[in-house]
Amino acid sequence: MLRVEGIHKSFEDFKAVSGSDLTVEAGQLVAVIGPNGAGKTTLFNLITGQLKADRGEIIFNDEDISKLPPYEICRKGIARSFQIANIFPRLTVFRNVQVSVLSQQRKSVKFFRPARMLAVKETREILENVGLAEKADAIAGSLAHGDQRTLEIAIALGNKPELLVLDEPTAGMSPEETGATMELIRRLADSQGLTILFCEHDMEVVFNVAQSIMVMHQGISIIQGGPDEVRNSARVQECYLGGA
Amino acid sequence: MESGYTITFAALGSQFLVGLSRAMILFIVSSGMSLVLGVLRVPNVAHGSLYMIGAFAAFSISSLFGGGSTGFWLALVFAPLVVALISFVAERSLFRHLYEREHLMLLLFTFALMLILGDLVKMFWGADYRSIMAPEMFQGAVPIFGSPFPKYNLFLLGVGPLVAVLLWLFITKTKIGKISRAAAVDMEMVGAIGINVSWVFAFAFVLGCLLAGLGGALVSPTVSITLGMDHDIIMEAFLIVAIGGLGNMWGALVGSLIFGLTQSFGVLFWPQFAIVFPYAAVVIVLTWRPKGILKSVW
Amino acid sequence: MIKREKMTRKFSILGLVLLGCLLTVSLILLPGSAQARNIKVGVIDCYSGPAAVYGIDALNGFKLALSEINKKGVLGKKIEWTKRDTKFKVDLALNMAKELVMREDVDVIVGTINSGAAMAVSEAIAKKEKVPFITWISKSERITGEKGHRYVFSAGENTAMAGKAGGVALSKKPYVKYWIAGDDYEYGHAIANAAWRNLKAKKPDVKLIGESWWKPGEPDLTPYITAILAAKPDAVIFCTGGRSMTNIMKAVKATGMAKKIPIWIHTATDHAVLKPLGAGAPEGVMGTMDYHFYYPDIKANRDFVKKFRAAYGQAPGFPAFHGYITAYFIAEAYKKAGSVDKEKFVDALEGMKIASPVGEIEMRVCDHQVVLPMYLGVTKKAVGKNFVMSTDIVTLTGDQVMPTCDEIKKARGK
Amino acid sequence: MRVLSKDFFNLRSLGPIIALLVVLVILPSIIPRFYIYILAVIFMTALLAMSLNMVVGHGGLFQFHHGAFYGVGAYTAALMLTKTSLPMWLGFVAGPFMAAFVGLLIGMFCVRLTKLYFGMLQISLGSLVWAIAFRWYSFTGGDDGIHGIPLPSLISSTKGAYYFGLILLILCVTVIYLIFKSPFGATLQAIRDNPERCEAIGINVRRHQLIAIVIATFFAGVAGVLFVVVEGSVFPDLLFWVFSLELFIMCLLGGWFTFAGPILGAAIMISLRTFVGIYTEYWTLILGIILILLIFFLPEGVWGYLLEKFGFQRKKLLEKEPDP
Repeated sequence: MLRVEGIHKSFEDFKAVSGSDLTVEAGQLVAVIGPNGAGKTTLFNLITGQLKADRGEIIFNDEDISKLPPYEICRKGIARSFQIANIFPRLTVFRNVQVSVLSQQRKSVKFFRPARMLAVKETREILENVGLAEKADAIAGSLAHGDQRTLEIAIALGNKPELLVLDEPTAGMSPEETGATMELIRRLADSQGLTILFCEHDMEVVFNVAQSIMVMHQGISIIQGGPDEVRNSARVQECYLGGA
Repeated sequence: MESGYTITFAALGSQFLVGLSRAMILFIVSSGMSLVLGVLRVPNVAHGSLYMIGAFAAFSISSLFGGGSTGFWLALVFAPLVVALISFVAERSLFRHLYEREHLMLLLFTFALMLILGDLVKMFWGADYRSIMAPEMFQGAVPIFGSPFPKYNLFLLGVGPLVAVLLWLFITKTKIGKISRAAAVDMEMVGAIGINVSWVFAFAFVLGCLLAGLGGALVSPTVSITLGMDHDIIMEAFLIVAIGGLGNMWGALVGSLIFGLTQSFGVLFWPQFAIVFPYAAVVIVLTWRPKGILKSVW
Repeated sequence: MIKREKMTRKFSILGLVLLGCLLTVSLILLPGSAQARNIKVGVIDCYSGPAAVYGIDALNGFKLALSEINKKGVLGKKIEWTKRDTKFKVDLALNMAKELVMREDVDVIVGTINSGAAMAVSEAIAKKEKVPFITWISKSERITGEKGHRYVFSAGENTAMAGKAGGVALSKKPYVKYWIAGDDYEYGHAIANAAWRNLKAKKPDVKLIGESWWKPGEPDLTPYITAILAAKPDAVIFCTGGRSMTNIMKAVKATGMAKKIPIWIHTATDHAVLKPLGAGAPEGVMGTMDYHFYYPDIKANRDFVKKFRAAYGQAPGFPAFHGYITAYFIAEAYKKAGSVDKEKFVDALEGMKIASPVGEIEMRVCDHQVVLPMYLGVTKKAVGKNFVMSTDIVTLTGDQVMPTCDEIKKARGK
Repeated sequence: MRVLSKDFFNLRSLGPIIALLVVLVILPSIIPRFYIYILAVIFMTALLAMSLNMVVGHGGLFQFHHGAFYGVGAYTAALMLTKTSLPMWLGFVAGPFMAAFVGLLIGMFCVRLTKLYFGMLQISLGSLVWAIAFRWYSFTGGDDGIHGIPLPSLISSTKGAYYFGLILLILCVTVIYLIFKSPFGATLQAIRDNPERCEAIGINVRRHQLIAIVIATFFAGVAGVLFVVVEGSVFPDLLFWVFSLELFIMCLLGGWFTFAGPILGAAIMISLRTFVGIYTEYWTLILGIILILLIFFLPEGVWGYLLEKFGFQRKKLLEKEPDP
């Protein structure tokens, strides 16, 4: 479904990503792991178009998307969440998700229909799915951190993506919250048949959930394979587990 | 128009120098604005008013000492300090309570400050035109490239780089300077390492305003000191920091040079359209580089 | 924390209440229709920003005259005045003038240095509401020229007069290659056009080799001067006013331009410009002026200056003179009209002649423009004083510098 | 009509609005003429501030030179009325469309930029438009402007202008409200809060912003036409950046995250400068002091405060700053 080949990105003198490969098959739950500064977030930003690659290819459903702006990529079927809570703080929780659903239904540039009558059913469904239905009328900026992260995922779900890209969905969460979030992710993958690509630095979490794991180190992808394969890889032990 | 003259190389040289000396004043004023923009992240609309106060204070101080050379030098030292004091009072008494607020509230505050200072200047100094004379040694002109070049502008050509160097030393060598530079890049980090952010803000604000006052004092021998000076300079300063890169001190220098030189060469080649030069320069620069010429923190 | 919030709320309620009170009070305070009311003059002018110096001076002249007039009274009444600050903005001038007419119910409006505002008030209020409007220091020739009408008068000089004075004066000089430079707004262009038109008519071989126009209030004019010097014209006409005037004088002095090239600037000999410059003003600049406190040296002027100094502690500038004569025009017109009636006032003011500090002056019937002489002089350091003043003054009489009534008719016919 | 159904309007809040409208309709027969005129000026300024707030408060754009579009609308109408013999209404229609067209041109340059850069580029481009009005004497009348624009007395008399302004204001505010509540408006507010996130959910942010600018400038043009009707004059001050800054302040003052705030902000600014100006020439000083009091005590603007105070809105409008 998604294939990243030999992608490079540098900021001035700093090589953030220098030759990374990644493959995501439909229906898979794929994790990218690596220490801080390994280039995970940069890689994700390249995939979803926030950053433009210096060279390399990003093929999604047999189409090169590496030159497209983020909103085009989203319309191709890739939705994402961000590492820091990236929501619409002054809007209600309901509206946060609704805006995304409206965008997916290509109704963003409608003028003379009241927004509150549109996309209501879909939005409610998503909110119930992620467990935020009770807080639908709260102002998003006033939510607790964990809820904001969940809302992030809900916004991404509003796009009805084929591929959901989650950038450290559990960053800054307590262990309980982390557990709940990972549970949510697994449930989404199972129940809706979503393909999910996420990154994480908590090893335990990843090995329990992911079907395929890619390991990054200093901007380079070292290996991609099943949990066992990765766990037993000497190179991974050397530059990641050993170092950590 | 029956055109009957040619532009000589000497004329180009002399326009270059005149433009350069204009750029120096612009740099001093806009570097102050840039500092406030970088650290406090707020466009200080009252910056022009402080520039005006600098000029009026220079007039008062200079006439207090008889208006001669001594008066001028004392004015150059004390007028910026008067401005710094005013801004310090405004910052500590009112402005600092707003740092936690929505950012545009800071803009609204500086706007209110501009309204208040404008009227206070009128109350205090009246509406008459004021003027101070350059000290004896800088009066008159010297011939450069065959045309007369005012000596005072030569003095400005010296002062500008001096201020630039002092600012550079200050910001790279002193502790508070380093902190404020770091604050311009990442305020949270500065707060996290246990530095009182509020005082960093106060420092940057006062230093920025002091530069405005210095600009006002320096410009006073070449213009009439009058109400409305604030409006004249403020938009120019804004545009300069925008094209140079918001919050970047050297951007202010680059922007000032662009402004000063477009102006002086513009009036040589298209003297009828001087009124649009600054705006046209901004449109061209920002279309070419949407985030200003130098790296910006915005 | 809670306490502070309470405080904040208290204060905010207080603030709102105060704001509400302010608005209500100002709404309720409708002007009482005084029985046997006085004659009311509404003054709109600029009392903020760079032009305030002129607005305040004009008002001082006006007040001085009223204090003299009110000693005896007019038609058994006094002349009252109330002023509004336009901040040099046309929309505010319109607001304020309408307020004066509709709310204060004034009998006459006077004022404004801002020509744009004067024209807006002339068209939108004087003409429409049929209220006499006398401009005292706005200098656009269009006010009483092509845009003139029954209810607008000018007690000041205008750009046509100034330009003609300059053109006539320069035509007697041997210069051929000219450069024109000035403030890039109506006033500058109007003077330039009038001066050039008259100069070219009197002396067809003159050549204009270039023009420069700067933003009004441009602080540093040195680049313009050096650029002009590079073009080497025989003479330069600067068309500038207000604070740019001071700036240009400083730049002229700093570059030593006056010693190299002859310069004519209207109002270069204005004391409001020369006084702050002190001894730093350039010498040898030709200038025209409609009033000097030291010229004409006749008793009427000396008396006026003496009274003005006694009242305000400084010599009157040209705006004070215009404010002063405006008040006398108003008083005399009401005396002649015999009642406080707007139409009769207009009829009375047409062709009115009054004595003034510069001798007898007349409000011309055909265009409602006051006939004033112009004084051409050269700046020179005054003996025993620390400022520069106009010397070698030549008086150009009103009919020499004013457009003829036929020309006015032609302009209005368009 | 589905559009005007209760989907859009909260029936409970319609009551006070209708009461207010009734008062506004009968007011001119009770109050003196000057107050009718000032109310007409307030209507016009309120409409202008509303249109600005569409992009500032709802769109999060630093629209620093809104006055330019207002001026373009006013000048277009004025020039068509004085220089051509085309029917009057054509000039009135052309004003807003011309303003929107200039808005589109300037907007295309500006939306590539963000925040203050956006504002600075707009000021520069707008000032070029100002320079045209200021310099082109033969066409625009230069800095003197155009005065005494001929208008039928049905709309140019004080009362006529009042009702004309009131009708336009009601119409435009209704349309702006519909847009505010529409998916377009919702998306625009989302862009204000977080443009980056919007890109990531498939919204073409720049195009959306550009559309918003065009709509807002169209309404600025309507306000410009209204200015011609109320004052019978146009002059370059309208396009100068100082006026635009004042407009911006009106939005902040009234409450820029609220819908009706700018109306209140405009009313306060106009009343202050008119009625305080009667008593003192230092009214800008007083305005400044009042602004500071408001900043300290009514941080969400006057309307925002009223909303909160009287419980129309249960939650604080603003809990936290958006991430930069």
